[in-house]
Amino acid sequence: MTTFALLLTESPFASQAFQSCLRFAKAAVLANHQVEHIFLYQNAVLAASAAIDLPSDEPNAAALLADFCQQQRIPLLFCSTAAEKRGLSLQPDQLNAGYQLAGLAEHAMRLSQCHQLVQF
Amino acid sequence: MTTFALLLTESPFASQAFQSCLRFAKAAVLANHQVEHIFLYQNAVLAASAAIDLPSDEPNAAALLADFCQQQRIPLLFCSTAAEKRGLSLQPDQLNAGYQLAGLAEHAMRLSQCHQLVQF
Amino acid sequence: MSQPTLIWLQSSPYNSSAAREALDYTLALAAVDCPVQLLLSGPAVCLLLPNNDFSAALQLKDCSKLLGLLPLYDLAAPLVCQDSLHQYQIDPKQLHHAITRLSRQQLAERLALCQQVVTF
Amino acid sequence: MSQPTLIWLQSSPYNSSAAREALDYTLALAAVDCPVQLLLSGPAVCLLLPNNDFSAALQLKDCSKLLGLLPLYDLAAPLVCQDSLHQYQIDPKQLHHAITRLSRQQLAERLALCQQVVTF
Amino acid sequence: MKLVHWIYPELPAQPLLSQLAPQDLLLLRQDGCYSLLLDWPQLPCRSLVLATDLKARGLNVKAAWQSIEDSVWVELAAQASQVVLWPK
Amino acid sequence: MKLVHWIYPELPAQPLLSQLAPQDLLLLRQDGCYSLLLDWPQLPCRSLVLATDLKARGLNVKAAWQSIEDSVWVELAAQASQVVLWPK
Repeated sequence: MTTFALLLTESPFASQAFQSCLRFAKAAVLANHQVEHIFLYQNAVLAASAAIDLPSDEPNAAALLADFCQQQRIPLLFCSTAAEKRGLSLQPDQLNAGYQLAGLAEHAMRLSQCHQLVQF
Repeated sequence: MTTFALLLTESPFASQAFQSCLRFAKAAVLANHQVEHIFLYQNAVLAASAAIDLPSDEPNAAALLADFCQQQRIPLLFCSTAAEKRGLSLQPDQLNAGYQLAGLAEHAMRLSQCHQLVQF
Repeated sequence: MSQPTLIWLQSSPYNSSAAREALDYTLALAAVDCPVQLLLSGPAVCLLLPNNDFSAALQLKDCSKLLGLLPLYDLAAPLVCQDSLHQYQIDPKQLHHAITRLSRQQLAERLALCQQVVTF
Repeated sequence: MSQPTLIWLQSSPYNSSAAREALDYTLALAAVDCPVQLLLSGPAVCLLLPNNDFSAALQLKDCSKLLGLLPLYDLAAPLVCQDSLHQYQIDPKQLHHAITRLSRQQLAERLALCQQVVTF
Repeated sequence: MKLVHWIYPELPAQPLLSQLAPQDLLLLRQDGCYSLLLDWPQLPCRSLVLATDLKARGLNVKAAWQSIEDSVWVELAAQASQVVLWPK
Repeated sequence: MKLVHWIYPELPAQPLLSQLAPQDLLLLRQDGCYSLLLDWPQLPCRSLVLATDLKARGLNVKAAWQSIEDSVWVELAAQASQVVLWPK
């Protein structure tokens, strides 16, 4: 069994990064590997906003990833500093369910428990 | 006298686009040209969030641009669709002073009044 | 000012929101009767490839469908860089969308006819 | 797991937030005693240029100052691609920061020593 | 064995190719699949492309390239000495 | 006369150079100033660099390039037949 940390740095909107990460995580869980945590940095932190409003015909990659992580109890963390610089409000009621505020320090400490880091 | 429309598409954070746009707008006003409007699209819309929280040693490019535009009465518009996809809350109290919600349609109609479009 | 605004898309189709938002921008300008012309070059010509299936396989919005809307807005067929088609080995006969192929020399001439140019 | 995490910065210094956030990431890992090694290649080597003045002239956060913090966190000097220095005609003797120059072959060897690699 | 991910619809610059060793794996995914349409030089290592990303783009695998499923992707990442998202 | 902005710290691909006519202007700004350190081919048109962006980076202007102030930048943009932010 391998312990993975997954790192997202691209915006969830109209890039394929979140979808790729979700597929990797699903396949990893299915093969009995562990996804120790998923960390959102740079523009990926935008996924944590509860105010995301997409046209109805557009898949919401941020919500799909959060659903999977809740179901599998995979910590889905986003970087507070990156979020503050991008104007995300960190009030709990303005955050998407399933996304947890974290510092780079938490990511770093978790990273030392993981065999592999995969970036999308 | 030339009538300019200015277009921003990059995030205000840690890129030079907002600073360049501000310098261009200042020089244009000084030379008696008209900046008819400034339009924020793609990641540039993040500038409109009132929740932007930068380290104290970091210049706030979004605020500097808004101050200049208010002083010169230059409409500083941001694209509502691009903002909604990026999770910006469009509640008035969560928007930065000086940034006005607009559709691409308003930008398009204003564009037809302008001689030049300059993108940063 | 009946010279069209040129919307020049050169970015990768699905690694960022550029392609999606360039097409939204094009259609928004067309919707308010701004004369507008789309140009595809570089990796953006891959948007023209037939037989793709993004929605089902990747849970991703299929941007190429927006190309199909251009005629509904009475827009001219997109200009497409011939060299780029050749580079990506795309056979113009197999495309589902009408296009106007241009050599580099012809692209330069068309560019000179547009007063405003927006690049994505 | 004492193999360092390699933070590999190849992006342009000030056209996006990549350089800034790569350095923040590096320092955050170092702050919690994660072994970490910075690598600069491509346009990112321009961060090393002396005599810059971003804060006053451009109202922009000077990322290169973060390089000066590396020794304070007991981090090794950044690895720098020799070919990139040569390409940008940067004279290693004139730099304000200590660096370790590596050939492509040496870079490959260092890369093989790092278990986790994050690219910006 | 390092697993190198390439996600851009263009050929990587020479530095990538010089970093690849015979035991490494190059994997095209996301818009990197479009680069399969370009003229790749001979590679020193095995070259792979992610089947789901390839099919979604209406593309077919080419000679010298092997298409892999997500399950194989995960196993390769688990076995790799390091997984690298190669920068452009 | 078209005013072409180049903001990337690399040389533009051949297609840009083939689009430049003798009456055009190429202007380096933002991180495009770093490309002044690279070996540019001979250009068919006048080549400029924005003084403020250049100086902030601790760089000096090179032979065959002219450094301009913001006020000149604005006048050139006003007079241009079109202003283009050249894509990478």
